[in-house]
Amino acid sequence: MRRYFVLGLCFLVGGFFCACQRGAQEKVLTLGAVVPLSGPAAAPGNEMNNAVLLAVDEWNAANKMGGYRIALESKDDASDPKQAVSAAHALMSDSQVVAVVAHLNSGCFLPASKIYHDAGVVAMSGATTNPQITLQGFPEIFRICTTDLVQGELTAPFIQQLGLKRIAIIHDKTQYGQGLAEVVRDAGPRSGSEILSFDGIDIGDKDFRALLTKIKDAHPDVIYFGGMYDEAGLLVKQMRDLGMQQQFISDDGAFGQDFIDAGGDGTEGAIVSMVGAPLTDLKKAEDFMRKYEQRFGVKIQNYGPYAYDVANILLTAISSVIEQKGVPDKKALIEEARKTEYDGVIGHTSFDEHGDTKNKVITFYRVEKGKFTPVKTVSMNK
Amino acid sequence: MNENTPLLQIRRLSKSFGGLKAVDAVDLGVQPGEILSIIGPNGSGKTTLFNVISGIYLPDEGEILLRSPDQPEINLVGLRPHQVTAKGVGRTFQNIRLFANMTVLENVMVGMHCRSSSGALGAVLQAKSARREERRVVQESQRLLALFHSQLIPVMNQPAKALPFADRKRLEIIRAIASEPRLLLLDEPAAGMNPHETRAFMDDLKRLRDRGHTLMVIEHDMMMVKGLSDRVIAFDYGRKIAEGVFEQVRRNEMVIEAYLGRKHGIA
Amino acid sequence: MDVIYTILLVFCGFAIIVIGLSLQHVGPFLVFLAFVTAGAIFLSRLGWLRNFRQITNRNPRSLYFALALCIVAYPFIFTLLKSAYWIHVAAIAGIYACLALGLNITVGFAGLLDLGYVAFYAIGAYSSAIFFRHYPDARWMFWVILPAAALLAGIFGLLLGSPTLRLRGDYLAIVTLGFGQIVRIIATNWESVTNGPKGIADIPGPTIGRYSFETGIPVGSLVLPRVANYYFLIVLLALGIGVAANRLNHSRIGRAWIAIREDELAASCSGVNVTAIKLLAFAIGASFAGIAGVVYSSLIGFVDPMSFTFMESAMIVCMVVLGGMGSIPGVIVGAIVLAILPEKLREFEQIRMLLFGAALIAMMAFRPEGLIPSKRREQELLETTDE
Amino acid sequence: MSPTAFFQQLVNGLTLGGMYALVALGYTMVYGIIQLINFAHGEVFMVGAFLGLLALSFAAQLGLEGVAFTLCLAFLVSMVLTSLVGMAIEHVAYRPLRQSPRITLLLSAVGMSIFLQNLVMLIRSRDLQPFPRIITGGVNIQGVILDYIQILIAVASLVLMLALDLFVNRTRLGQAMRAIAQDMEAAQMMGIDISHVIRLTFMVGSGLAAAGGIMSGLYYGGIKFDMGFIVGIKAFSAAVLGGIGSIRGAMLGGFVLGLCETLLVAFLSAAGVTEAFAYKDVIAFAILILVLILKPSGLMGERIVEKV
Repeated sequence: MRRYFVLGLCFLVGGFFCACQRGAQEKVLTLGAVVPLSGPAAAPGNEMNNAVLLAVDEWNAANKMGGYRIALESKDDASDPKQAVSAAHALMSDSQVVAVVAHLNSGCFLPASKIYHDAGVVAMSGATTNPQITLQGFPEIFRICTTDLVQGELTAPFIQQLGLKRIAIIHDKTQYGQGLAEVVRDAGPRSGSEILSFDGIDIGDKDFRALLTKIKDAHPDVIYFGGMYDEAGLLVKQMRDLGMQQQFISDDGAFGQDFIDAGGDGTEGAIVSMVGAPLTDLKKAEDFMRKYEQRFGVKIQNYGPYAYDVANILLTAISSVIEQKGVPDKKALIEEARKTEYDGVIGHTSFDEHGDTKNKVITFYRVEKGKFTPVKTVSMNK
Repeated sequence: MNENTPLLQIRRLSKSFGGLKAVDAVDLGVQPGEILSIIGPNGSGKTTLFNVISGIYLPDEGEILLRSPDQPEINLVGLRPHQVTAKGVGRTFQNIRLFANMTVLENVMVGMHCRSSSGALGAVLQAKSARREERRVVQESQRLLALFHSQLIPVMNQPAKALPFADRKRLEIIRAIASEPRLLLLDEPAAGMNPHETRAFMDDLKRLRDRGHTLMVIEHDMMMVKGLSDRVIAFDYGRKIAEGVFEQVRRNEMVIEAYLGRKHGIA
Repeated sequence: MDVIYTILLVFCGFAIIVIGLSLQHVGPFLVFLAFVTAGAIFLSRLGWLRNFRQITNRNPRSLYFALALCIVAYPFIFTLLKSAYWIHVAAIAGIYACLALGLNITVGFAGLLDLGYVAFYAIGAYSSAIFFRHYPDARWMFWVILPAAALLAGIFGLLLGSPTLRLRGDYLAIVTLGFGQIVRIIATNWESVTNGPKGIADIPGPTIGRYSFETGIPVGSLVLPRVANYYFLIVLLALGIGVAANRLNHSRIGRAWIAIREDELAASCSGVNVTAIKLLAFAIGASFAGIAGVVYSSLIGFVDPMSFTFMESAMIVCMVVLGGMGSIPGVIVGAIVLAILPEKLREFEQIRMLLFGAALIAMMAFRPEGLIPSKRREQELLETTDE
Repeated sequence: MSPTAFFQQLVNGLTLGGMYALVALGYTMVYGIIQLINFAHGEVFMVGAFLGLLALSFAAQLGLEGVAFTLCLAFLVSMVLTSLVGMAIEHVAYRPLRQSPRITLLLSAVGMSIFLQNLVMLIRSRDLQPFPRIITGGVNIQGVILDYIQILIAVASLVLMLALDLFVNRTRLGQAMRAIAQDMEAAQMMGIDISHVIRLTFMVGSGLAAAGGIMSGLYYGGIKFDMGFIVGIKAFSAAVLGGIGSIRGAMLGGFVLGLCETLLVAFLSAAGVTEAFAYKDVIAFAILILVLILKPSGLMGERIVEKV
């Protein structure tokens, strides 16, 4: 019996110490980040989170926030709409959260954006590409990446310029992959290409031979895949096994070392598009990538630069609000964010009336000797 | 419908498994109000006959006609077990099959399933008719539990698996009676009981007959068969080999041969 | 005196839950959790838990009264704590409670393992999403869709059940699993209706007359957040479903379910129409999931096929098993615990499913009856002798 | 569809079928003996593939040379280790529950399946793991490509299945297995160590699944922690199609299912059905449900009569 009393006492004391851990009060503002830290897209999500962390630490070190310390509150949406809404509620319940670095998946940002809107808190995404998100008319919602519409519209003429006419399209039946593939399908004929087929595969499936055999039979010039790196890698591998030497083109979901790892030698010569200018073009980008690698010991794969820019854009806007008003006023922040003119890792960012970036640039990369080499940068800017 | 019309009339009933004829062109009738015992060595097709009657197996051919109050005859062939039960044929199993984790009372209440009608909606809305019926079922079940002495009443809210062996046998019979069968098929009711229990049990079964149930009993215990049966039918190799009162059947050459083995007949 | 004890006990439990939820960081929460668990073990060693139980059993009225009070107070407390989040989580937990109650009917009562249960949930969610996609302004129709979706899901339950219920239990498990996959594949591919993988967004909240679920609830000077509407709705629905399940459990139908679970052949020979009764279990379980699906789609405002994977089914199965198959309070507690714990323990998100798998095996080996086993038999004893 | 494409699809389907058949054998053997669907069997297939990958990369680190040698080594190591995993699964998730209701066993199996999947995910990675391509190239017959790896899969699966058939029909242990399948109690009376035979059954089935897993890795070029789920369901469908409990039935069912899946979708697509490939998985489930309704005993199974 006595044993239990002692045990209980230990817990009581422990709990008391934990409660006392809260340090002295200082002026704190919180930046929220909701990205998938677990689930199928945990890898890019964690990269984004790390990039935001890097930005926050730099700002804190520079101490330019009018006496405020910046705290980062990271939440996990696990790429699941339900958890995204939960996480958004959790952040919005914390009155110190001034702005949010939002979501990787459109399926998460769509339902969660309503909650940011209700709370009047700016949410800015660096990776969601569904056009619908910014069309809801919420002034708090921004994004700095181009939409599926831009990437798809720019891909079709690029294929045409390569001298390839007959396109077979495959997509992975996800919001992202299929959305993009549909734009390419619709834009292709306008730039004079012929769409031979349009087929979906299941994520997680490994056997694409039956589908590829069918496509091979139609003799396309090029195979376009809308989807992520794992399936892209397997597809290109199995294409080569079946003796298909056609050009393989994919999207930013396949941009990253994972694609080359998964596809092996087959990826040589494959082309993928990535939103934004080539990172190595920009001095800032080089700088960022070096810092990231130093801090986290891994190389940037895909969306880190976007998250880093989002964090910097938000923090810049917050600091100028604090300069004007003395406090991080959320309402003023919306106006301030709208006026953004920022030169960052991914290039210049400014927003149109929907909150979409005006920087509508994508770059095509070719895999050469196991590395991505920029081939061409195209833009929709006037 | 005269008094001599059998309650159950089986005609040319056959059931085989692969090459084995478990029941082979059997004809038999069961008179209302009698206790008919089925005897025969192991594997002679007695239990299969019960399974065919109660709808568990579909016979290969033949018919099973049950006399019924509202219509002359119903052919039980092709009906599923619960339909057969609803028509008025209840049964027990050789190896007791109670709902072990349900209470004694609930076991009996399940037996009344086909004699009650309230559905899911009635239960959810607690309709008056459903509540009334539920009360009736509880009362009726308790009354049935008192049928064999009263030892089941005090334990009626304990799980059935907690009962001693003989009481489990009794409970299974009560569950079968709860469906108000006119014909009750009992598969070795006394198996596993000691002679003392068997004697008490025999009286219980006779009380059932007096209550108006017709009994068809598979039994190995000859003392029980003798003391209980109005009529005896002997089976061997799926065929009926003898029929009559106990003494008659016991003296039948073929029955003796079946029981003692045919070796000395051949060798 | 007992009445006061009961009410105090419930309030203490509620206070512990509220404190636990409002601890923001995982460290203090874990300490708190360990503390509470140690306390519970300590009390049970002293035999107090049994005393508590006896006291509350003697005063069901005051128990229910206190519980109701806590449930109503919950959103107010968290509004004062400025945390719409926990109200939202409670609403999600309520949805899971409905799902677990529904699955409990097929798995717990009738003993039919349904591994594709999420399909019916999806059918409910999609029927509301598809309707509002075409008629976004007919928001009051929510109240029509709710029962209609239950009916529709029930019909699908019958459709799936009728060819497969003659199968043995384990075949059934795999066929239902396949059915769950088929529903997801169809939702992904039938784009003209379901909008495919892009999902259906902007599903509006319901209205009652002038009152809209899109606005907060003003109570005096306090305004409860928007989610509180859903919280109250789902509490009412879960309550209704719980009561319905309880009444079914104690009815002729419920007894037949248990009977076929115990011994199908004997049940059949006792006059139970096995196929019909199994189908009924399937259909009723499915219709509960349909209701949960409709509320889910309005609460989240977005429906896509990826929300209805096998893991979601497995999660609901875990809730039922953890709580105790066949036990109504058990599965409700199971659902609430498994819905809230992941929110509290986000740090362990990665190993969540691993722990679920291990817990499932361990539960089956050591405590297959669940944390709060079905007290069916005891209760029945009291009730029937009273009458 | 051109003839070339048709024959190519035929080859694709047969290869797929070979893999299904290897996994289906595990289901059917366990089912034959203890009437239990080993729900975690798909995961065993996945574990086998990962252990094979581990063995291959280990061999590469040691600098072992020779394709045939390393491959045999990988198969051996993975099959042995996976059969131990199978044994462990039986020991942890099934043995303590042998007297329990069926649903308890099933749930335990589902738990084991979730556990294994997440364990491998946490230990390795969530991402696709590239599988070394140690067998490349193939023969081109009039435009139909027949990879060496496909030939290997066909040969290896046939050899393994024949070996199994011989094992079950010709050895004492095989005889014991068949005896238990017929009547467990009687077999026990005859002095057969039931536990031992059940353990062995799990081991043999798991070993075969491991072989299937490695082949799948070699063939597709990548393995992933969740690869066992869908293959498991399909292999189970194949086992049911062939007649669950029958070893030859499982082989036949595997090949039939692989062919059906590939050819049916290809024909549908050629006939102008859009998105036919997206419904590939539905075909396996449809076959499963149809077989269960129309002919539950499968193509080669025996009629099951419940003992009353």
